[in-house]
Amino acid sequence: MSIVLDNITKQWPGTLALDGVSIEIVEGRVHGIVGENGAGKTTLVSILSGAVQPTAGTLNMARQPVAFENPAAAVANGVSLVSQEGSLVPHLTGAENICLGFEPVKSRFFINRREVQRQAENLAKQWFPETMIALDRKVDELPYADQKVIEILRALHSRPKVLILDEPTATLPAKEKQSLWTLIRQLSDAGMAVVLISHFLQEVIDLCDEITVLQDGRRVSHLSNVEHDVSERQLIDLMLNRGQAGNQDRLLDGALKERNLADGAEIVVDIKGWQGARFLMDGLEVRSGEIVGLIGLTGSGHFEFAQSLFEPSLATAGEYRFKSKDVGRASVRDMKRRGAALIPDHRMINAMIGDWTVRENMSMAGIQETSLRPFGVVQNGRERAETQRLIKRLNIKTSSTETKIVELSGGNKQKVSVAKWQFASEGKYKLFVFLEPTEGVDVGAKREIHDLILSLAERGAAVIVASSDLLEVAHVADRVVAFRNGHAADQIARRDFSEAVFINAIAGVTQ
Amino acid sequence: AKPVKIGWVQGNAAFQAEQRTQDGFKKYLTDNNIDDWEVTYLDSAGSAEKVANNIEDAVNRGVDVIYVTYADLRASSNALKGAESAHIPVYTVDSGWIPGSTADITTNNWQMSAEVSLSLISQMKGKGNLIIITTDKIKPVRERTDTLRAILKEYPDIKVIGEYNFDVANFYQETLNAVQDFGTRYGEEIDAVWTPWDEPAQAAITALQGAGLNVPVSGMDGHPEAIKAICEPNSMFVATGRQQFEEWGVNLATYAKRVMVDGDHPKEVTNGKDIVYYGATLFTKDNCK
Amino acid sequence: MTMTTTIAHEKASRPMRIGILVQKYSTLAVLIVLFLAFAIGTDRFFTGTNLVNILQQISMLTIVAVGLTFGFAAKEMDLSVGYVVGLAGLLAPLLMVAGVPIPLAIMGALGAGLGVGLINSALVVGVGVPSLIATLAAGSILWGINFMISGGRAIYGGIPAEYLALGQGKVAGILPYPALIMLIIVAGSWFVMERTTFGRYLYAVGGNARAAELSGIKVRTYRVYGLALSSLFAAISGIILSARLGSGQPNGGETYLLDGLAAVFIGMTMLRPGTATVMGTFFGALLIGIMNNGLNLVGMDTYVQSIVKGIIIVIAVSVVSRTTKLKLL
Amino acid sequence: MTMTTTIAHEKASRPMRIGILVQKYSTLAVLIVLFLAFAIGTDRFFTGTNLVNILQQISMLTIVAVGLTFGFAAKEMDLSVGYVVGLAGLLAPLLMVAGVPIPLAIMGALGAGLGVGLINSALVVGVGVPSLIATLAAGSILWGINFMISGGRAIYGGIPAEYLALGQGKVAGILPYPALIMLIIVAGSWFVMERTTFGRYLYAVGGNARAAELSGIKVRTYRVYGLALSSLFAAISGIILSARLGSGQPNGGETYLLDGLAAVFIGMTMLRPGTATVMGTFFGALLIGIMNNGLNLVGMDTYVQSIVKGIIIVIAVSVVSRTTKLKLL
Ligand SMILES: Nc1ncnc2c1ncn2[C@@H]1O[C@H](COP(=O)(O)OP(=O)(O)OP(=O)(O)O)[C@@H](O)[C@H]1O
Ligand SMILES: Nc1ncnc2c1ncn2[C@@H]1O[C@H](COP(=O)(O)OP(=O)(O)OP(=O)(O)O)[C@@H](O)[C@H]1O
Ligand SMILES: [Mg+2]
Ligand SMILES: [Mg+2]
Repeated sequence: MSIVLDNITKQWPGTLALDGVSIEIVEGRVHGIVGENGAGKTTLVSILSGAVQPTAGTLNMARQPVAFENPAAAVANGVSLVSQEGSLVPHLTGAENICLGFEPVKSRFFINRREVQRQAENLAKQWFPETMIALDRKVDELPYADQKVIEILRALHSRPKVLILDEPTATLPAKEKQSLWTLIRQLSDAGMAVVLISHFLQEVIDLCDEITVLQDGRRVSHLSNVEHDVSERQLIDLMLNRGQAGNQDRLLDGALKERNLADGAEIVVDIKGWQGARFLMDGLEVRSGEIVGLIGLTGSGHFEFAQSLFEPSLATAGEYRFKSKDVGRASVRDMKRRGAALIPDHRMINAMIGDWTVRENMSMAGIQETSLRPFGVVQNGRERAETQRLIKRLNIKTSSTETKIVELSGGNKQKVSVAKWQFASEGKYKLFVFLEPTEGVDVGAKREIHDLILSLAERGAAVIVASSDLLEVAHVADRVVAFRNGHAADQIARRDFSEAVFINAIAGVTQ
Repeated sequence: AKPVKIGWVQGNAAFQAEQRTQDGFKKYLTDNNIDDWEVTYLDSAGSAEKVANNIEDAVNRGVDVIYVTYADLRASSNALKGAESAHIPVYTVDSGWIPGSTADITTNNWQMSAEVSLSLISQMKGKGNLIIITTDKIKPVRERTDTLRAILKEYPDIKVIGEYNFDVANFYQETLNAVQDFGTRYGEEIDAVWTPWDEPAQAAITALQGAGLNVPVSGMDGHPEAIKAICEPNSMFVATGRQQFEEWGVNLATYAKRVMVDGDHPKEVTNGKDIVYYGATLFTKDNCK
Repeated sequence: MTMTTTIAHEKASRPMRIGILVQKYSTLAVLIVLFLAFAIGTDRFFTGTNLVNILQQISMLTIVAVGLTFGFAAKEMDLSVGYVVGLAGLLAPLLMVAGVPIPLAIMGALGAGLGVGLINSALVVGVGVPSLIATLAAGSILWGINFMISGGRAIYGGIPAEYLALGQGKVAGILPYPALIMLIIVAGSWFVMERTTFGRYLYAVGGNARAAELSGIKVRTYRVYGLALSSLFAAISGIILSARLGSGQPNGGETYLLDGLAAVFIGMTMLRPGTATVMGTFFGALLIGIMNNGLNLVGMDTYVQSIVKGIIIVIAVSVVSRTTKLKLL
Repeated sequence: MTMTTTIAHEKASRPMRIGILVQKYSTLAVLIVLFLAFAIGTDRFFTGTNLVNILQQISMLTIVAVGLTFGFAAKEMDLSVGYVVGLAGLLAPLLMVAGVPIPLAIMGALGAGLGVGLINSALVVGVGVPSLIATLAAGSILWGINFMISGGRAIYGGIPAEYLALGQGKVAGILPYPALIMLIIVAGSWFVMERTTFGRYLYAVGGNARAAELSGIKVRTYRVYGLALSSLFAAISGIILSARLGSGQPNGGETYLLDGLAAVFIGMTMLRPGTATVMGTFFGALLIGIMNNGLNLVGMDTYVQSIVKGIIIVIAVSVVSRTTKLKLL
């Protein structure tokens, strides 16, 4: 049995996420989908799994047109999705989540609890024999990786004919990742169709029988019989090849020039034995004007470390001197006052207030600067003018200062998140910590954000960039620290930057 | 004498009548040098169900006598069965007698309302426009209102131009607002306002004053504040009925003493009567000297 | 390094387990301490009659609160339950006084309750009005209806003895019917919520609506169930109330909303912190009932009782709150 | 691609803008329609005296509701306000009867209200008890205290005339003091919430506590402010209430909780859907006040009024709900 998505188009308010994409999912084969952030991968599989309805185009199953009005319909037709964001019911146990919607019952209504546990354990034993997960614990008490495994088991529980995995390995530790690779091979050997979305290109090449490359919502190429002769380089070329635009974003081995740092620049961040629940950094110095990239697999601690530079309470031991002064257990507020700024990841969760306007979000951290003391009366005119200035400075695309932030695209939201720290505070902040600075941001905006990061450094700030986008780190960073399993393992100088070096550094020796 | 244990179930502790009955009861104890009685007050906050629960708990607690004041006993018939089988006498005030309770002390509300209502009607000289403020939620108040309506049948020249039925929990504010709105609606056309007890009467007067009106208002209960208001020169408060709340408290105490200390039969202390009626005396400006 | 991570994890788990125990049972511990204190403090408390009495006294409240629990499980809050209690408690007596046979009168009252629940859910699930507003407005409407159909008066007389037995009779002379009905409802609801797919799906909808949807659960339907059951249970409670009081009271159920919410909230601090569970709610109602009864028996003044009750609730909930981040809505 | 985005955006924006207009003003439209209907339906409605009356009638409710708005802005719900109204409304008269000078008595009552707010916030922000539970328990405690300090009786007599003037006097013989105080409080609160950094930060804490924290805002402090102001405003309302009633009533404020919530909820459907704003709350209270007054003037029966009010609220909110996903808590 095969599923054909024919000429699928998806128009979101403001974004054309898919533009006439066709793909065919065939039983017994692993179908890889690759593309940059925002290329439309998730949207495509959301349509395939009934979670999103296409604007145009058809789905055919065994040559018959079908419509999946909701995920239930897709599941009933044998299509199961392991979604990118993760969706488990927090207060149910692992076993209960695995069987959710398909509980084994006694006399129709009554859940056979022993059977739930047994089925879940059997599935776990069958597909992840190496992994021990307490399936009788509530999932919100389990580590993130275990939760991901449970999600995969849940998708398998309904014995689907098509299994869709949207970036399943991003958050998996090595052992589970190995098991998942084995699993994918076994499933396709057993005749199941598997759709795999992943940013680990070598993994895609190794596992997939065919690969579809998406770019800006369009299918730009399709490799129908992937043998091992396809190289990562070729795949990257296919993903990034957009004619004129964007070429300079590519990672060119050996062609990187070191930027000159001013001699004797001030040491902004000075760290020794800095340790938290999930990271350990033996020592790091970051000078004014310098950009340090942090890379690692998800869960390897580089994000937590970066965050702890702004939120020192996340660390449990070690020494952190900021502009030569000991930080101790300073609060976020103190760090802000001393001149540190954070542009967090998941901006809608950590940085923005969804139903506020661009102006209100932009002035959130600096509004007191344009207000009348002592009562803090907001001067609307000054607030608006300053917002206007930053909109121009950062080239933010918004119809006005009064547009709601949710109506902006990801990239423009992200620019607001950066602009927030320049609101009437130009030059005040000496350290900028970026987490996933271009999460869900399109290519054009991505470049502008990169330029912004560079300009911050040029104007004398120390910058930390923690990102899972290796190309991005290569582009902006002066040097890179790679994290493995919580530990700052390697430092890589700019002249040694290459994707192979990066991947080796974050994955350790290939297992 | 052995100390008497009393469970006192209050219909709604916030009623002033409740307080005055307690005052009478306490005065009796002081006057008779009784200081070892153990009284537990259980408020039912206006809920018929809580009255039943409180009676049950009092029975379980093993009190000697139960008082129920200003509640509606008819929702507690089952709880009273418990008291009866535990041989605990239940004396009630203004709560309606039903089988299972020993005796109820109450004002004859029909008589009281008849006197007060007629007094107001005579102030109106038997004609004009009347506003009625009342509530359906309290039994004695319904009796008072029904009496008024019965009397009005004989006064075809009196027209009821407005009625407001308030929620007991918020009676003061609601009366104030309603009378204010009647003032807006009818202005000088209003000739008198009838209210079911003294505090709504005060509220009505405040609203009428605000609207610049001066019309007779009646209340009932005869609380000291009302008596004082009636006796103020030029006040709109013209009539109330004085009930003998303190006297009832004395009665409750006497009954308990006679039964528990003197060993009289519970029925004997009311001369075998189920309902002990007290008359209310009409109080108007004429009584002020 | 994988080692380190794992070890750190193992280490974390022991205090976590104790934490979980504290979470699950601190409110329960307060309940038990209270029970023992009363049993020791007053000899009338720990007697068969009194314990049965407590069960009877909490029965109506518990049934309403269990209904609210269904709503909470689906993340909907029903502020109209008190007035539904009143409606059903008036309708059944009114119908019987009008000559309708008992079973039909009961069906009528239950039907009215269910009807309210369905209208609420049409507004909430269909139109998208937040349940807090829809049920607040429904409460205002029902209050008016209750007083209109009763003329503000309690409905007395003409209620058949068989009906009254429902609220006043006892099984084998020991267990009052209201308590029996409550126990059956609690047990049944517990079973449905914990042991059937229905309950599992209701919890899933409240726990993570998107996950539920991806698992093929009809989210909207289950939100309707939550609100409908909440009203239906309030109607059951109203019927028992009118049988127990031997009369239909137009404002009979008004106190059940706040007390019912208190029971659910207290329950949400135990067993599965942050989740409304049937057993949690039952223990919450039991805590309220034991406080009311015990403090009455001790002979504590109503006003002091109210203060003491507030303090006990704060203490009970504080223990959990220090260890868990509770989100009630 | 940027082009496409922009164009698609422009396209989307027209129906969206209308949508926003509908969102912002549908409840307001209902208010205006109602106003016109009453003005045309009854000639006594649209007169200076009556409009002033309406302002006076809603003044205590509005002040409580504005207080609740501060709490809601910080995402905290205060269920104890009704009892704080009662507490302040008793304390001020009690103190004055005991011979304390008026300003000190007022300060005492305000201080007590603020104290309650601070205790609530110690429990909520310090210990982590959810505000719904902490303030529910606080309500129970305060109820007991109110009845204890008053002995259950209303405090009459011995209240100085100057104090009574606060509730019963008029400025220039036209505008009653309660209405004046309310207007000042509404204007002041509006200014603080919309035009100062304080308000901005409070909204930020309620809008997204994590984002606020990472922007250097003292989240915990602002949650304390929200709860403290909510109690303080309830105390102000209680003082005016006792001056207006000429007495301290132990259960004087109990109805303000539900009515206040209704005002806030209705307000949350306008201006900025999903956010409690001072102006929204004021319009919500005004809607309630106009309904009460207008229906009284039309001569509608109390019970029917309650039904009609519920229906009007549902209609007003339904319009917004169809276009916006409202989350109240
Ligand atoms: N619910 C939505 N509403 C509006 N736009 C959306 C929505 N979901 C996705 N988009 C937009 O559609 C485009 C495609 O997004 P999609 O999530 O499919 O990308 P992706 O290839 O999965 O990216 P990633 O690699 O980051 O997961 C993006 O521009 C995104 O911003
Ligand atoms: N409510 C909305 N109104 C108008 N446009 C919207 C709305 N929601 C999303 N969009 C459009 O959809 C696109 C992507 O939005 P989306 O929220 O998915 O961004 P994102 O890149 O995933 O960012 P984030 O990571 O912050 O969620 C944007 O171009 C935006 O203009
Ligand atoms: Mg994706
Ligand atoms: Mg996104």
